[in-house]
Amino acid sequence: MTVSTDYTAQEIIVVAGAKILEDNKIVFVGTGLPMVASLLAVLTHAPGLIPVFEAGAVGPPLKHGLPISVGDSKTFTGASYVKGLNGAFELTQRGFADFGFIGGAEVDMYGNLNSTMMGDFPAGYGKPKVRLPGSGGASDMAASCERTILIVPHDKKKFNQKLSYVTSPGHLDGSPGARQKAGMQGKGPYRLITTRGIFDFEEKSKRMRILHTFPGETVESIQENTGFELLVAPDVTQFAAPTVEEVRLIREVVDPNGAFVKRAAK
Amino acid sequence: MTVSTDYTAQEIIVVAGAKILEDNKIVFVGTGLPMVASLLAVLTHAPGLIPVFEAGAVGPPLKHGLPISVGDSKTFTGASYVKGLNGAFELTQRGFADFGFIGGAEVDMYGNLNSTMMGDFPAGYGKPKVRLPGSGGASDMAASCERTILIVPHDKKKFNQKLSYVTSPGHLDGSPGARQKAGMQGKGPYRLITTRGIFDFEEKSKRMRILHTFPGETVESIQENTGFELLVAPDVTQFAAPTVEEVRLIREVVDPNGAFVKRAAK
Amino acid sequence: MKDKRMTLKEAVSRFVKPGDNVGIGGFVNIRQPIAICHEMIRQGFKDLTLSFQSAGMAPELLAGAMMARPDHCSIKRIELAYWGHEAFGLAQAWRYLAERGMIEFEDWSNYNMSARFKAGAMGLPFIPTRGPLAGDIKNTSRTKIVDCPFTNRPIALLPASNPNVALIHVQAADMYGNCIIRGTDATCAEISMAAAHTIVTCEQLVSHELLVSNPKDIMIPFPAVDAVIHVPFGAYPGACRRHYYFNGDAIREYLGCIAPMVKGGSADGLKAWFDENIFGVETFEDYIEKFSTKKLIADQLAEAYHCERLA
Amino acid sequence: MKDKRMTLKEAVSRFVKPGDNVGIGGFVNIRQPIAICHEMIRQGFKDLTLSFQSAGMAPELLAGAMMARPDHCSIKRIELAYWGHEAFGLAQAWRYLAERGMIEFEDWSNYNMSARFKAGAMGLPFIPTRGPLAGDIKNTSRTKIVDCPFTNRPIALLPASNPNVALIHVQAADMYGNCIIRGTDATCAEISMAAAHTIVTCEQLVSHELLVSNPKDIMIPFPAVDAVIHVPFGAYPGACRRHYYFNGDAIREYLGCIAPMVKGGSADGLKAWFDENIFGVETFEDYIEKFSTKKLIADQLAEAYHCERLA
Repeated sequence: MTVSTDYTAQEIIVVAGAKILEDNKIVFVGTGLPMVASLLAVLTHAPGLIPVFEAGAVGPPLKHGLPISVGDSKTFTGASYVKGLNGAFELTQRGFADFGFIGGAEVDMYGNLNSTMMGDFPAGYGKPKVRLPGSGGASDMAASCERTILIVPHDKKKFNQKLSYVTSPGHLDGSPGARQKAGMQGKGPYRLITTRGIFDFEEKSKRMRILHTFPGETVESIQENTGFELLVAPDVTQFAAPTVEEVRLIREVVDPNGAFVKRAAK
Repeated sequence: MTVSTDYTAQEIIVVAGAKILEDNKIVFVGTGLPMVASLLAVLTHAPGLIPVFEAGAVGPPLKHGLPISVGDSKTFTGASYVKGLNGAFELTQRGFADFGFIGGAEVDMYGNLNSTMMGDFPAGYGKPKVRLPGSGGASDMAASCERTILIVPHDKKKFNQKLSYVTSPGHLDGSPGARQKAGMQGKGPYRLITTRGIFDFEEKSKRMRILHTFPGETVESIQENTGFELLVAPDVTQFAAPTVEEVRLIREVVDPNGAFVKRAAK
Repeated sequence: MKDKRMTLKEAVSRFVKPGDNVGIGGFVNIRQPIAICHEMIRQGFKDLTLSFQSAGMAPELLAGAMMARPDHCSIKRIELAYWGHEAFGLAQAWRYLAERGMIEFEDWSNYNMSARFKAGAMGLPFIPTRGPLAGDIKNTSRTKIVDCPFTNRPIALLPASNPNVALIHVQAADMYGNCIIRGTDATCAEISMAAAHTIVTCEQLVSHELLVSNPKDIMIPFPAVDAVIHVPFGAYPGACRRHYYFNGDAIREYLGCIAPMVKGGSADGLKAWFDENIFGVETFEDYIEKFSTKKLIADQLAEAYHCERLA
Repeated sequence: MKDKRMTLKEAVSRFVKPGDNVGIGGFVNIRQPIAICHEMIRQGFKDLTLSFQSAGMAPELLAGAMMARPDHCSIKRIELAYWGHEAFGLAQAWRYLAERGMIEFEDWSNYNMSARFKAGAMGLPFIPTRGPLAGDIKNTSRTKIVDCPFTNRPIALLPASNPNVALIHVQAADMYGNCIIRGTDATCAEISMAAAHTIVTCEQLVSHELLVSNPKDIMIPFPAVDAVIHVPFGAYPGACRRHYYFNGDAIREYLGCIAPMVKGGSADGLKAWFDENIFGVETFEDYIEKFSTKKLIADQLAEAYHCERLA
């Protein structure tokens, strides 16, 4: 279990994401790093993980490696159920997904995510400063999965008190029962993985809370790079750096072409 | 084209029903005599008829003969589309069915049908005098097909001013635009075939009107056996008795086992 | 995914409880859960609500059991579109129970019930349809007519149906509960996904790898299923695509045992039928054993002919 | 059923009109109607609304054409859930047009758009979903939040989407328009049934008898289809299950022609791409001819490997 010394920020996210996934659970997997983390989990401690992809595949064995799209043919071969988007989302709205695993570009202290636009809202909605791809299935997973796991690159400008746009609702304003009052189901954001650490949402206040710092980070350094006040768990620990074997798996087996895990420039 | 001399009341209904069906139209076919009439039409003047069965089959060639259920395996082989009930009815609600072809136990002058109960309504709904099978898909066809063709055995007690229960709405109270006001689609009842003749619904009043009398019947004899005043088309004609060939087809090819067309007692 | 195989006895005793709303799969006498109903009758049931679109023998057996042994079997309420047997005749038990006011019922249409199960399967509290906008179904059911907020035209809203337990017979399943359905899907996928629990019987119980060799054949996914039982002829004497066509004689014979009671006759014939065919045997396999091999083979061959399939 | 075969040129000129709402099939770069988009660009189009859940190259080509030749091609509005290319990068034309305020748009989610097409396909004016109950999608779209009349809990109502014309690529069709889809159905059936007209391109155009040999494979029934055109590689350089995997290089190369314009660069590269690949050729077949046979065969073999299928 030698510790890697040259892992990248994306690689530690992938390792952290994989470790949070529990074996035999149904995980609705968003595109990008969640796909990479899910495949790593299947190849390590969670061979019975049941991925759901929004284009329609439920429970594929992923024997042909990393899909580069959630509608990729690799997600269908050997799957237990294949309809289209309505099929996957109806099943999720019915409550069959234990986890939703999604990325975003901006997050607030209650785990609400933005993947729509950066700029002035609502005035600038029609002409945003930066136009992002849009919700995709993220807001549906956020509204209906039992719990969600979020991935957001950690940057002070992206960790804001107020989002430009709330694409995928988390704990909303953190008030008690806010999700249920709004008509949503599930417990909302469970974990957030960033480039600096792993966070949960404190049970009463629903506020973002540091659980684990990544190597090289401290509670203070993370707080400095966050645009709002973080809570700190009583027993914050350092998340172990990826092992050489984990990094090898990512680079050679899970994402050998660097489809989502970008290689560091040589 | 020798005329048959021993055809039964059900056989002339079947022949009349078949003749009303137009080639290449999409016909949502209810169980019983509508199935027999549709198969006869396919075997005679309407080889391109496209039957839809509520259990899910669209456009089967019916090469294996008469289905004895609208969910019969014979309706699926060679069909162009097979889902389940929601598939068939969604397609119909979308407006793809040119005709709905349905039976009923009781009818009023506006072509509203009852296949639910005989007795006192609403007081006796929970304990009816006679409990009938229920709507099945008839009320859905009535609400969404472009036009409907009805089959009802002609009996004074079954042709009533007021039905015990309106299962499948026709022209409602006959007032202008009544169907559209209620939110339904399609033009409603187009033809009614009984054991005594063929009827349409007069365009303005939407009231039942004699178009053709069956052999042995007159406008007067039909009126005598009807519990409300019938309109009479300006050019009422006698519907020709089935030919020997038509009767042979029904008895030997279409329904050789008498599944729906009962044999006269010898 | 976990192994959900168990005996029919175990499945019924674990998942069918007094007072349950029971969703019945199939369509009229196609792919009805006959074997499951036999086992329910053997074990007895109390105060059930039955929910289905169009059904034949499944409720006819459950209701016949209530008529023959009211101490052992009782139905409280039925939500339905059609109960009958098409070419094989009227539902005698339906007439008997309804005309005597012995059960509650709520009339819907085939699409209404199918859409209600679909709403339940989608996790929605209701679904809009056009079906019951006029006529009396809206007056005798929980339908709500509202003006569409987008078009201002009337539209009907139907409450979702979420049975406590779904009874489903399919052509093939794996041990995890993934199911393949041939011919009409009826509303089996919707009922299974809507229900809190689902019991599946299947003509063929096959390996997961074989079952998923064409994933698009799978109509019911494993998370919707709680029990999987291998029961060949599990929908007999109804029909099951690719396996057997109707045994109309057996259906008519059973209906003939109930018919006299509609007109006030005795329950003796019906009791004798249940004693011989259900209470007098241990399992559904013993009931199937009563049919002649010749007849079973003829029904299999008729179905193979309709399907244009070589074995 | 009637013969709906025609040329792509004829289909586009008959069924795509100025101001149309155009429903785009496929999912991101899977089974997108690329050949149809090429022909639309050659013929030119005006004031279109594009409706899709998640799309990649189809809108990227249509929007790129508007950026290269605004006199010839224009998009007025987009109703969407996601526009991007997943592993192949961001949608450059999306950034360009949105950040300059050059088009109207309405954000939804994948399930929102899929459900809106589904409502249209069902003949309903709206459909309830849970998706946009919180967050800003409900604030920037026509979503209506109401209290469910059965549960009194909030539920979102989404207006149906009924495009004027649907653009759909499938694996196989017959001349009547019955279509088989392999792998994800995406929302192609819903879009086709919702739309007033549907243009279908297919990898294989086969006899009706072969197409219906397993009727349950048919995902789009003939009444929903107006034009059927045989176009092998019709979704290329996107992927099409059982036929070919992504040509990521071609996707990235095209995106690379637009990217400089997002930062204010010139349209020259993009114009050159269109001149060479679309305006400079007569048909989509001529565009496919530009790829090396080696690369096309490699993409076919990669897909066969992922599908675990022998030819």
